[in-house]
Amino acid sequence: MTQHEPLHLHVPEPTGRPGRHTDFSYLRLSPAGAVRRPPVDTLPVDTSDLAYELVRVLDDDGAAVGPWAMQPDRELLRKGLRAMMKTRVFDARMLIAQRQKKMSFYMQCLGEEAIAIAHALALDPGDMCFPTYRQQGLLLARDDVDMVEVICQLLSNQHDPLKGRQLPVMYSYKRAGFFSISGNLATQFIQAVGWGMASAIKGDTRIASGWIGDGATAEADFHTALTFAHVYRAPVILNVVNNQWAISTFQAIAGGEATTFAARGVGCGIASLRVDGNDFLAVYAASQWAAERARRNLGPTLIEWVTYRAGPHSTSDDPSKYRPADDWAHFPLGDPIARLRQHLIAIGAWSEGEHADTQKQLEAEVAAAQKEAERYGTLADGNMRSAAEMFEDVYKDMPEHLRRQRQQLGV
Amino acid sequence: MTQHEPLHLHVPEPTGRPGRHTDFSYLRLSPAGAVRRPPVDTLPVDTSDLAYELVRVLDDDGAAVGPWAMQPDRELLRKGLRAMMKTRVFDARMLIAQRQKKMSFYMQCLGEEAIAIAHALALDPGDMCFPTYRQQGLLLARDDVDMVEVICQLLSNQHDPLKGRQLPVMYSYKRAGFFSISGNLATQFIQAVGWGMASAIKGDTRIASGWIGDGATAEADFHTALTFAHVYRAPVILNVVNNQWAISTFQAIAGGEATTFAARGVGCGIASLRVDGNDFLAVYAASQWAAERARRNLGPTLIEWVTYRAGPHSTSDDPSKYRPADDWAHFPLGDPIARLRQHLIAIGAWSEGEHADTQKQLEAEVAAAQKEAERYGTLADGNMRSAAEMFEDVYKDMPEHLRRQRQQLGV
Amino acid sequence: MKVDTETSADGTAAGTRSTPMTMIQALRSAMDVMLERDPDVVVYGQDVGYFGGVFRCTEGLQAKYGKSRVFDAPISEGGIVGTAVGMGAYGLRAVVEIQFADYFYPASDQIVSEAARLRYRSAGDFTAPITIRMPCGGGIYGGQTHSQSPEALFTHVCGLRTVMPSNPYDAKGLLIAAIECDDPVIFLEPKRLYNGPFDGHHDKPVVPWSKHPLGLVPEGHYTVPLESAAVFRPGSELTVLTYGTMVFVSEAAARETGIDAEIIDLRSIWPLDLAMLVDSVKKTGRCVVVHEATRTSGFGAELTALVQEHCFYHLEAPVERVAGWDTPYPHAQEWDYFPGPARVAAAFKRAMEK
Amino acid sequence: MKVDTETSADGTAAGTRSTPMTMIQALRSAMDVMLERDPDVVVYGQDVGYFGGVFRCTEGLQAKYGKSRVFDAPISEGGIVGTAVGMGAYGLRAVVEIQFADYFYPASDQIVSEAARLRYRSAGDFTAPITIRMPCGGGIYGGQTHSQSPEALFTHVCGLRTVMPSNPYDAKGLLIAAIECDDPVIFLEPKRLYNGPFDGHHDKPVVPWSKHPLGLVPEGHYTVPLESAAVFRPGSELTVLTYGTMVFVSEAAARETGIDAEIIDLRSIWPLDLAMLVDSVKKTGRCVVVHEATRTSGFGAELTALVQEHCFYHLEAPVERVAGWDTPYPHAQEWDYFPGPARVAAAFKRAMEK
Ligand SMILES: Cc1ncc(C[n+]2csc(CCOP(=O)(O)OP(=O)(O)O)c2C)c(N)n1
Ligand SMILES: Cc1ncc(C[n+]2csc(CCOP(=O)(O)OP(=O)(O)O)c2C)c(N)n1
Ligand SMILES: [Mg+2]
Ligand SMILES: [Mg+2]
Repeated sequence: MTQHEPLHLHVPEPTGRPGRHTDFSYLRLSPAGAVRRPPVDTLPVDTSDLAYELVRVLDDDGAAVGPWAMQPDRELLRKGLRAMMKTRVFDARMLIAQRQKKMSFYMQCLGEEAIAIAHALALDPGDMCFPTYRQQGLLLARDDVDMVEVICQLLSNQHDPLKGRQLPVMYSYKRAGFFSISGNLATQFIQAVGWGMASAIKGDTRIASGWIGDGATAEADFHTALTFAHVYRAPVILNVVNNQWAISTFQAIAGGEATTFAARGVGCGIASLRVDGNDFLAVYAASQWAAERARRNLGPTLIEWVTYRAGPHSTSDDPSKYRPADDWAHFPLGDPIARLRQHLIAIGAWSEGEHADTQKQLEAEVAAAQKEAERYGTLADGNMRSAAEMFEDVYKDMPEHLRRQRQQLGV
Repeated sequence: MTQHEPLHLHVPEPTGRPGRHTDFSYLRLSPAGAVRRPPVDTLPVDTSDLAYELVRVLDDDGAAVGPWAMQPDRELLRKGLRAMMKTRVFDARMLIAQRQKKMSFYMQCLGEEAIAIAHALALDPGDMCFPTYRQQGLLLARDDVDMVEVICQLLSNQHDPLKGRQLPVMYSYKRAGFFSISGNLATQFIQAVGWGMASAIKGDTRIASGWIGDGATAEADFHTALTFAHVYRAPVILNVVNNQWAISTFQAIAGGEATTFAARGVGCGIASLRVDGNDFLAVYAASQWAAERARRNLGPTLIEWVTYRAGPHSTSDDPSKYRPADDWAHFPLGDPIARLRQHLIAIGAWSEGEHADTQKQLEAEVAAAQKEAERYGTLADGNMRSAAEMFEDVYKDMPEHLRRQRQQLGV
Repeated sequence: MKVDTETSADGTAAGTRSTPMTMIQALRSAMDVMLERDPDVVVYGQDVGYFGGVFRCTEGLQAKYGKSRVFDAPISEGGIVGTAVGMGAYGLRAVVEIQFADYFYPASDQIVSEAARLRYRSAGDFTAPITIRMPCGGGIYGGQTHSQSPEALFTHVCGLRTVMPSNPYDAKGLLIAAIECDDPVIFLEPKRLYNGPFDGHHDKPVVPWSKHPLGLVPEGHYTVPLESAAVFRPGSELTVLTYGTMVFVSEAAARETGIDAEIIDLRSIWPLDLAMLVDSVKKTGRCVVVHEATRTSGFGAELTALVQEHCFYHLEAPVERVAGWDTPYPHAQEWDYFPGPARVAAAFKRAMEK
Repeated sequence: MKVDTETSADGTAAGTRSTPMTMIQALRSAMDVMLERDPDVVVYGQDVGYFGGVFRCTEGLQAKYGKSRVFDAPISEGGIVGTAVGMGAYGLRAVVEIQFADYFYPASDQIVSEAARLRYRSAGDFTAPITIRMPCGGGIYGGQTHSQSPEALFTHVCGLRTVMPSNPYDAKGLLIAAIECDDPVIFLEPKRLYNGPFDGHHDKPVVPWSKHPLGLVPEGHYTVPLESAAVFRPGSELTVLTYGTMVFVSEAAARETGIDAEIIDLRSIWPLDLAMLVDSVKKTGRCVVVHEATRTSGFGAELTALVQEHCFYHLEAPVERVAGWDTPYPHAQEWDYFPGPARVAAAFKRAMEK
């Protein structure tokens, strides 16, 4: 028996903290265009390299390069840019409304807009997303979702489609392929797999898309989703948004140190990609690849989207307590809106003027929607759904004991 | 939008079923001696190949070959063979006792003896195992565990150290480094990590060894254990015993199709090996390698032990309902006892005669222990711990309500 | 006879033949009927596919309906319920098995935070019409992890329905009602009753269901409505509120004490048939609540509270509770733990004395 | 004054200075004291390390005791409790935080099947002396997943201790007692009380703890013993059994109705101080049970059952329960859900009328 040194506990730390810059070299990057694009019927085990590389299309000059550069049509790209800008404008206004106490809470997706929006545009009607609270882009990318109604949810007012029951941002839009958001992390990831299994059981052609954050991958339902998706070859895209942070904890606390979240997929027998989440073209191409695999019954794909949570976790958070204040400015993958704009201008599909006009127009659009929504009430003015509705929808039909309780409340 | 074929659900099936032989080519094997042995300070990500290969030492002729052949001393090997034989004899007798209703239930480890026993011999005193119900070898490999007492637990009698509270086989032996077995699958795997973290926190040199079956890897605690072990670089060995079956379901239902359980470790950033579990020398060598990594603070190692559950799941199970009756006879990795015996005879450290004598002696030893144990009662004769003890150990000190209940029972 | 009066309002069982069935057969028949009638019904869980379940409740169903309707699942209760919720969102009705009720805990987040809350939080946009079957209860030397009765935990979770049949007839009718129900239903099966009514006298030979009138089960479709209790044994001196195995134990206690107890089998534990309970207690003025689960914060606490709230001025004596002790279910001392006829009889006597 | 009488028998607090503290500060002080005194104490959970917890309860502790004593954990409640059980088996005392009580469900298997059962199933060979802290309760517009009070579920699990303080003094003394206790303790912290006593009048300005006598907390080591309740307000007409936030709501109701209610703060929910409860109800003959958790199978059911069992012949009126409605905790209608002073007052009046 050899003598050993005393053991000690390793507790991972980010390289940067307030007052000390982050050294982003911990992020393994690949040059734009450098990563291969296998056929969609590749074997999961053969995606092993892709789980450690980084699929990128847009290079530093805004050119689309390499095997994942698929040249989606210009209208789609313009639509995507507009939706990203709309989302950012929307977030900014809602943050102000929250500070004005018109709503109790808000969560923005600043810096992560490309992921949800390019992904939404790569899906088909009827597909179902199981999002987290940071995929408002899935809704705002669509023309069939009324922004006024969305804001009414945030304001918990008379027209809140969720009857005031949910925290702001916990939307539910079945008709827009957007599953009801849960406050409990990760639960939707395995539900997405179940939805995909159901589609396969019924011989349907619709697919599911599940979402989770880097931090929440430590929850059981992440593992469960990978296991069930693999076992039954479910038609599902398993999206992991690695924005480097989970409230105050760095992605290494979730298990990102010296490995990737995509690598977990490969281990479970799932085709996996690691993709630049701030590169609209890469997101669109990878989402299409995964959707095609699912729809051709080739099974699930796990995609780790590498991005950065540019803002606070939520309106209850103050990131200056745990990370450098200007961290995002140094993040090597940049700003998704700036990058797509640069590309579109480079290919002559956009201009600085059009950008400024669009920005103005979107600001007006969001302001108008907010104004209309506020007519139906805000949390501050107490103009909300009646207390009697509190007792509905617990069950399909209200049991006697809830009737009695409603009566007792006198509503 | 292209037209797609209807989706369908993939439900994995074993190649064999009652009346139809198993095609074991689904098991990827490597020749003995073919797999490299990296230094113990290898990076987890660099063990990726090892998670798909199969570490083997004993070749078909019983020779120890390749980089993992470490020539442990002959006494240790003889001890190992004897312990394996003892375990098999013990299991056989306890099965009979169960059929005689002297105990309510039993679980054998037929065909898997090498794993627990070689592993136990590779650990140091003070290390702590967190076993499943199929690692009785960890106890029977030790000289300091009284077989009579072990049998008293099985018989739920007066001398049952667990006071009759636990199903047979759910032992607890803190002083022998054997954690209390839980009826709930997988829970011990993360507890092992916690124990290892505690050892690291205290600057100790003792390590933990957690155990789980292929089927139970689908439970949350498997994932949780990998995550925490990786994040904190816990000094723990994470053993996955892939005996191909989980009650009636084949390992593909647990997620073994077209991947390995070892590969899950690599994805999580954990050094991982896939090892022939029926090869005593391979088990010993791999266990030593992993123990050394843990003790040198290099972090966890996941080992998938490939073996075969030769008997029924438990005394409540009838495997002829779901798999070919003679499946084990065709399992390509053979019988661990026969293989070590062949090796020891080949190197002149054992003989047929010695084998027969040992067998007889062990049978007598177990029979004598059983006889003594039965003097303290069996489940059938109702000679058991008093009902009053039922109220103890719920809390450290008995609260008033339990005192009242004990009184009500009148004991 | 009870069977006839229980036939559901839509009368679909009328005209179908009745056959003697064990509870296992009755449950299998319920799933068979529903798989046949509704293409959106799927059945899965650990060992339920090829093998037909460790208690054989799904035997033959995979062969009959194919692997995409009846299949084996990984050992992950959380995954089983989580996928069922997702399937519910799609439009299927999943009927899943938790191998033993003792193993539902890894699924508790999906049950409590998801299945139970989905309709409410989405204001009806999504629902989880799932049925979660779990064998429960002791009496088979299963030790502390094969004997639990966790029903009380589910009754504290709004949005769930919790059901426990005590006989084959109710088992089939309630399981069909559960599968057809648009709310998530926790369906607890007292495994000690799978093969015959069990009155708690473990040392006496077991009577099979074929010898009991409630073992006669219609072959076709019928329901026993949720939220309806049954008077299992009418009586005038004392009301017993119970369910599952303890229905028969209570009957034995009534027989042995000669006390004319009215035994009410809740069948639906929550939401429940309060009117029947209250009427009975008002009539008898005495009440004993009996369950196998541990006593503290067991469902007996809620029943006791409800009775004293609704019948306070009719009660002649405190409501008595008979329950499992507040310890884990021990293995060897199983029959000291199990609240058998003697303990129930003693409570009857206490309730009558006062 | 209450603070003095509560000082633990060993008198360690005697002589140490008292300071005004919020409940957050008091909890932090308890952990600080125990990290200092006992090298086997470790503290971890989501965001509790560098950042100091989303409610700041562990602020500064990592800097003081180092990263191997106070650290951040992955977002896995099951892993947090599972490692704590393993650490307990090694010999440490882990104090872990579940960020919101609403998120304990993924840890329920480790809590119920492991921590609570380990001593019993191993006949004392291994134990799990862990403390699981969880902020609970509503009143902060947290919606249905940041407002739950799941205490009743824990009380049904034998082997667990469940505790809920209502003020800084008790919070520190109880947390130290919990950490020193060799049993697993669920330590619920009513987050609405973190910064000041809250009487349910959400439209009135909040009074800080510095203005309340129970906000005066000794700096050193002391304990408030487990299983001991406190008479929060003596009275003669009616007994109120309650804990956490509802202590202050009940006090407001007493003030506003003028009913001389004796308010008992359970502090230890289970196992509890039954004698104090029973004595009070026998004295007043009337009882109202108040909690924020949903009503059905809430801990109020057990309290009601205990009271009617032990005080039946002293009760002049049925025990009244005031609780959260049996719905999820809604976001916008939070104050219609919260059982505020008006609802409690109405119950007082009902109890007095009969
Ligand atoms: C089960 C559960 N545990 C804890 C929380 C509290 N919580 C809310 S968000 C969050 C961080 C999630 O981080 P990540 O998954 O990386 O997503 P991101 O916020 O970065 O998008 C935590 C811990 C929760 N909502 N649910
Ligand atoms: C949480 C939980 N779910 C289900 C079971 C029932 N069960 C006991 S053993 C077993 C199969 C385990 O298979 P595996 O992990 O491969 O171990 P093996 O029996 O092959 O050694 C099952 C499903 C359980 N004990 N605990
Ligand atoms: Mg994140
Ligand atoms: Mg197995």
